[in-house]
Amino acid sequence: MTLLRIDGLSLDIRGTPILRDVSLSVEAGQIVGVIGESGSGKSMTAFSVMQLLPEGSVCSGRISLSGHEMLALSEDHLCRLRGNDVSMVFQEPMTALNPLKTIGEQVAETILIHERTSAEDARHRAAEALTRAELPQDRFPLSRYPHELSGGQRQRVVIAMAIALRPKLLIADEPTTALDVTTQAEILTLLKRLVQEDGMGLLMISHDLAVVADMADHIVIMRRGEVVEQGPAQSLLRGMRHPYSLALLAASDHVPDREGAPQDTPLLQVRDVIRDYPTPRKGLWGTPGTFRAVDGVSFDIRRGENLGLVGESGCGKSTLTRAILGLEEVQSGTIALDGAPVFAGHKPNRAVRRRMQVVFQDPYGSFNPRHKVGRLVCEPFHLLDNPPAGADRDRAIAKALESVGLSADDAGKYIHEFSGGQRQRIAIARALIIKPDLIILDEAVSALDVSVRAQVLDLLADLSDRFGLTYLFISHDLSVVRSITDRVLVMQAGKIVEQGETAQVFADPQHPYTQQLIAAAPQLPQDVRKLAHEH
Amino acid sequence: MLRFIGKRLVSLVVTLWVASLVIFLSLEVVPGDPAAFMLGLNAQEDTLAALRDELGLNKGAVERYVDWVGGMLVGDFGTSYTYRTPVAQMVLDRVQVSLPLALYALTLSTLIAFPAGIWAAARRGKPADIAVMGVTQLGVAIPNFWFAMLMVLVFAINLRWFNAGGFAGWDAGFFAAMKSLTLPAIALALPQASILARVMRSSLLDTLNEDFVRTARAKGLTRGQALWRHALRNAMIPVLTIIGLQFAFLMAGAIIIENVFFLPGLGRLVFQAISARDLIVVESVVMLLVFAVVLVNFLVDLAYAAVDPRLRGRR
Amino acid sequence: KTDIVVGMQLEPPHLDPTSAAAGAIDSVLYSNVFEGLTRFMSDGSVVPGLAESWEISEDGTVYTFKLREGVTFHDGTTMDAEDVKFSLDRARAEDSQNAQKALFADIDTVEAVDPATVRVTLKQPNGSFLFNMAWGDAVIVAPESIDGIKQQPIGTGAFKFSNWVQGDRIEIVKNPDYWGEPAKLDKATFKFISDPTAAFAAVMAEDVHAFAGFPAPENLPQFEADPRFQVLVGSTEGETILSTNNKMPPFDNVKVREALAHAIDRQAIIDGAMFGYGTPIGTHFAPHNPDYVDLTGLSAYDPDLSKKLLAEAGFPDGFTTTLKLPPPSYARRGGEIIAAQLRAVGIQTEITNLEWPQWLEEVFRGKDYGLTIVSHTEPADINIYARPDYYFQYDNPAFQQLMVDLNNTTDPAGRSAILKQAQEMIARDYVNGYLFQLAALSVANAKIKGLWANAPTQATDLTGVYWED
Amino acid sequence: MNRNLVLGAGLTAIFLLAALLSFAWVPQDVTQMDIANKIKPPSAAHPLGTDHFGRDILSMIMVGARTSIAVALVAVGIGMGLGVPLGLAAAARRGGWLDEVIMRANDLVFAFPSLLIAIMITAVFGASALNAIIAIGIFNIPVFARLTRSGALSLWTRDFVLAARVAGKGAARISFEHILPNVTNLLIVQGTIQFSLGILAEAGLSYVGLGAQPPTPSWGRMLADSQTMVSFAPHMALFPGLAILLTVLGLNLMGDGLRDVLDPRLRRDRQ
Ligand SMILES: Nc1ncnc2c1ncn2[C@@H]1O[C@H](COP(=O)(O)OP(=O)(O)OP(=O)(O)O)[C@@H](O)[C@H]1O
Ligand SMILES: Nc1ncnc2c1ncn2[C@@H]1O[C@H](COP(=O)(O)OP(=O)(O)OP(=O)(O)O)[C@@H](O)[C@H]1O
Ligand SMILES: [Mg+2]
Ligand SMILES: [Mg+2]
Ligand code: NI
Repeated sequence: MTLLRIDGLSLDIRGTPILRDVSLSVEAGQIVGVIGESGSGKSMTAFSVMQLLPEGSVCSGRISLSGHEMLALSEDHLCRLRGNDVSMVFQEPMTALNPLKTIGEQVAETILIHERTSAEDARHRAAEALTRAELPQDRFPLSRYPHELSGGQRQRVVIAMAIALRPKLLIADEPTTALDVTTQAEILTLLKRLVQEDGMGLLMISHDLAVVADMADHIVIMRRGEVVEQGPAQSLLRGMRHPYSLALLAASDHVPDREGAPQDTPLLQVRDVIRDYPTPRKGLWGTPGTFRAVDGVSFDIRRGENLGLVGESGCGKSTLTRAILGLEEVQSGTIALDGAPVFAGHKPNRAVRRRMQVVFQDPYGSFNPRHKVGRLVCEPFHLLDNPPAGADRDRAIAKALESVGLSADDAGKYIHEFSGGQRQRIAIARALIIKPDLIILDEAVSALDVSVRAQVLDLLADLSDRFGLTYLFISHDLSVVRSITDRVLVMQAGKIVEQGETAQVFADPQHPYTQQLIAAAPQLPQDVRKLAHEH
Repeated sequence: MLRFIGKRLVSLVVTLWVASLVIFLSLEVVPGDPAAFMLGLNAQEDTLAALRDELGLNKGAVERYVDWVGGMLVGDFGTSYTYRTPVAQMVLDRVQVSLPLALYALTLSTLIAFPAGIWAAARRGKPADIAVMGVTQLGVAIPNFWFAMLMVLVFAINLRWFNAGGFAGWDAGFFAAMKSLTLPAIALALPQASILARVMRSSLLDTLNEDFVRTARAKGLTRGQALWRHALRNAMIPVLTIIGLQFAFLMAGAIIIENVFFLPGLGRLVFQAISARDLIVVESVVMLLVFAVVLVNFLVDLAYAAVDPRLRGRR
Repeated sequence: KTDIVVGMQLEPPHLDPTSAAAGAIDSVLYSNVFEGLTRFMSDGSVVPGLAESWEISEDGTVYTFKLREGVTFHDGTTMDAEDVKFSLDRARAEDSQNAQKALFADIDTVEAVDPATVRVTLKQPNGSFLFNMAWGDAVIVAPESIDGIKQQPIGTGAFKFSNWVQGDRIEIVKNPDYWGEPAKLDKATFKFISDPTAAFAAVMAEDVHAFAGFPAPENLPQFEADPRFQVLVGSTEGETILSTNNKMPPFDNVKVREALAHAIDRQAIIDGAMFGYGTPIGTHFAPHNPDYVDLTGLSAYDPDLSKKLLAEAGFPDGFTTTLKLPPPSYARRGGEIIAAQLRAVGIQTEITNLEWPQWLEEVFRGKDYGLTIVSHTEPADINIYARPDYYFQYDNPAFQQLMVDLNNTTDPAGRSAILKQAQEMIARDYVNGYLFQLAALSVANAKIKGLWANAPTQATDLTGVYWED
Repeated sequence: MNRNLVLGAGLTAIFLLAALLSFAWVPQDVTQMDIANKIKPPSAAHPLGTDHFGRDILSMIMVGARTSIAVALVAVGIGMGLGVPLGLAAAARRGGWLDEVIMRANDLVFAFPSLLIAIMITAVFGASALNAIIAIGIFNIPVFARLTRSGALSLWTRDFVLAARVAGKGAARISFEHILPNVTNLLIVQGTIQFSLGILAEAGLSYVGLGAQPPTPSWGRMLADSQTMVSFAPHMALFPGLAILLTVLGLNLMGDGLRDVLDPRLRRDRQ
């Protein structure tokens, strides 16, 4: 019998159609991957199965879960199924747990809700579930609170909660998106193992084709609330027909064309940089300690070079960026652009600063929503001694916007009138407007959907060729770094552990950490990648 | 945890010290001579001088400040200029009215606000919610002295269920005393309950939107279970803050209500003392109230720590 | 029923009538707990108190008091001549804190001739000495009780002090060993309710059985209409006047003061501020006093005349002055009405509401005011006009001489003539705006008898009060 | 359109217009007394009756609205004028000594019982509308300072602020160019709430005789004056009480409505 069968599911939320005619099924022991870009309705499909939809939702069609018609069941009955027959793991591990309860309580709750059993027994079984989720009791006792765990560990608690009663179906909604590659790999392996052990069905939602390709037996591709294509993983990946699927495939392994080679003259020289953050004092009158976020980092960027910087979350990438930009003073070491220090006499050096710009990760947060695009784009003019005014200024804005593929008219609009990709273009326009020598891209494409990401990467490559720009490209996403950089630095806990030509490093990583990173990064199978490049 | 408490304690002491300076300095500039007030229209200059001498009003400001603070540290609040009794004794008498009144009002306010706020949040957008929101809107907007006036008119003068005011005293028995505090407590509690219910509701709605509530629902908890077991405790933090503020307000802010119901409470004591330029009483009571507020805030902070393990720090 | 709860607006700050001005002390203790050599009766007359009788020497300077026998203080000690000497000496001592020290100013010596006889020698004759001795500030206290007197008053009266819950009430109980006619009540409680609304509510709800000095005249008709209650309207010694700063221009000009007098409509003030309770006065003298002269005609309401006088005085467009008002409602309400009336003749007033201490500081002692309203409740106080440094700063040697003559005169007819002359003099000088005599307003349960209607001094004499069955 | 906003703005507008109208016209001059006609119930000549001095209550309420609104508005102005810059400064120097000093000072003000201090201030400096404003205004400062600081703190972590810093802008400039415009929503909402609290506070102070002084009419004093007469002239207490209630209600509803309309979270959902 089919474990989960969704038939002709349509969903409206307060009159807005969200899902149309979605059909898919999951068998016991099977992993079904759902991919699609942001807003395509992946999460809503999952919530429909759980019947945990937002207020004002109207479902039609059929969802049957091991014989239960979910759409026809009473709320009471649904509650009995949730957690027992079907469980769910969410994207954001940091907020998915109640901060005020111990992890033991929270896992045991799943059991106590569904079974009449003693608290003692529930605790015992909770410990067991946690152990199965690779949180052994000796290191992670039940009495821990969520804030005492890392993101990956929290996600394991959520998984333990979900599998405590060995449900028939587990729905995982982007369970690893917020995690580091290495952690992601561990969690994915855990999920796979649990599916095998318990024979449960797994509906795995992701926006990353590579993740799904690696895990799923069956793949469903969604777009704007519809299923555009689905089939067994192996054959689907190699025999995609729908243009959207093909585009998705192509974009997920995109390598922008670049020409022009870096010169030999170093543009930026970073020497033995150390950046300490004070930590709260210990005890009432104790001395404040320090936390070393950047620990003796040295490297050069040559003019016209694309340098990549990879490393896991918290390893100090952004801290280093801020130091290079002269936003914070470093404790020791020097940073110089063309020989001129960015920080002189405890004050940022304006002359150097105006030659560097930055593009941030979050296309939504990096603009003041109250200003018009024109004003936003020309903000770096503040760095100039004689900024252009009036018509000159308008011309400069128009030119910057046009160079990133937008129109001059867009200057009069507000930022909320643009999509994420367009916003990132505006961010690049802002960086370009004072014609800097060096642009630092801090996770500049991480928040974008694959197809949009491909466009932005192309744009960056194109601009670098046209204006002879130098990039410092920071990312935790190895595939991106690999596709666009000439040289790469690998950072771990504030230190550069390896650096070299990108191709060289990826082909033959020397440092164990680099090896681990590369091994953990999900990749499309070689033949599929080749296929992607043909389209 | 200890560090947390220690830090709060230090800031508590500093706040109190600065407060004592502010109070003393601001009352130094008060015009009006307590001696003149006490002796009235026909007093003679030498009589006034004699009295001023006895009251210690001729000493220098620094000396008086040191005397005052030093005295307070050992529980000696000085002697009232007009009443000629130890301030500590007067305050103790008044606290027997003000504290129970504040607690009574706070209890009422919580007893009304919690169910109302939770009910409204659970039925968001439904008639129940709209009704609670409407009533609390009115409750916030009604001047409480006006409401008190109307209550006296209805319940004391017309229906004669309650006394129009006055405090029966604890000697008269617990119920008699509580009865005489009932109308004032209701008048005080109404706006507080309205505010609290609104805070409760909005805080609960916020937490109901949190991811972990969704997680709980996915475990199979019903809407109600998720609310009680997961949302409520998380929603308590802003509610605790408000309760702390309200307690402080009720201790001192009941002046007008104490007047309407002629209760011998702290507020009225200060009010009278201000009128009589009995500065030592004003200083001491205001200082005491500041102390109460700071202490309550400190306790609220401790309560946060009790509710929220993140504040307890690592073990 | 032998107990009573009496409502009262102001609470005494402490319980020593001989070292504070607060009328509230007398309101609770006068005649109930403390007695003097002489005492006031409800009609204002002065009768023997602890002194059974007295003899006055020919020249009016030696008073020999014969004390009552068998009088004991509440602590059981006997009251004798030594106690009297102590009390009077204490009141007039160098470091005395007596608020009415002037009452004793003329005393030269006090001697205890024998336990039942006291001889007081004056420096000069004083026609009002017996009257002075009736004041609450002149009561006889026991020397050994002085230390605790502010909390634990010990007197000779028909009631003993029993308990004080500060901010709320004072209780007194019957004194079984009283020398005179014993009190009919066993217990009396004075309850302090400052808020007029609360006072109304308390009486209506019968929380208090009587309210002496009821603060809201507007509520009296309701009590009158209710058979449960009786309303007692009597007179007080309170001349309510629009005090004028006679030294401050333009009030130094008698024409301006006259204009002021004619601008005021007394009846409107009595109706508006006191809801009809109060007797119009035209000078600083109580209308119930036999020596009173009705001079209201001198300052009849005539705004046109007022404007004319202002123009003559050089203020055709009026002027602006200050009107500083102490807390009682006669002042606050009356002030608003007077401000409106003065505005009608062109005088603008800036109203400032003051608490008593500020009023004393700014107005009474600082003399920093143009106009103010206050009720002078001290009995027979026309002599204040002889004090040029008094806050209305009236400096008239003729009047001062008149007061000297008054003190030197003991024969009643002569005194009466001088008093009449004095009344007329200040009325014609328009020293102040004379508004009305404050009424004594009390509400009580209809079954209570024996309450004072009048208030010749601030007292709530309960010695004759009883419940009628 | 938001129901609360419309209802609240409507109510507020009525009283605002009444206050404005009173400058040009009132049914009867409120400085004129007519003792003969005192305490008359509502009639054609006096739609809301007359008070104990025979003044027209409708006129008194109209002119009184001026006082209430002016006092509350200026008090909020003081609170915002001082509180917002302090909050911005504290956020700009977050963690520094300036932040610490400002926040501790805020806590200190919060620790004082507000009504008592207001009474003290008016008792010390004399009762007047101006002193009432100052007394109410002082307690508005920490409210706005805290609100601004907490709003600003979350903004300081946003990338657009970092972008401005990359563009070489200083803390002061960023505070005014980027932070302030983004906290205005919060400030507007809090402003309406403080405004309504200000009206209640003014009423309370006037009720104990410490607000605006006669002959300036004020709602709180009208209530105080009518207090003893409630039992036989309820109209005297009813109408000023309703005026306070409705204005405060209107402002609160408006605050709620504005919050719904301006809340960035809700707005983002709508896009
Ligand atoms: N609470 C809600 N009310 C109304 N519409 C919603 C709600 N939540 C999501 N939507 C809409 O439903 C559509 C599908 O959203 P859904 O969350 O399923 O997308 P998704 O594929 O999971 O995207 P992502 O990869 O960003 O998580 C979107 O257009 C979204 O705007
Ligand atoms: N202002 C600060 N005060 C104290 N510690 C800080 C501060 N900013 C960052 N850190 C710490 O410094 C370390 C490096 O932070 P940084 O933001 O540079 O990491 P990152 O590599 O950019 O991570 P991510 O990929 O998550 O952006 C982290 O451990 C972080 O907790
Ligand atoms: Mg999703
Ligand atoms: Mg970073
Ligand atoms: Ni409040």
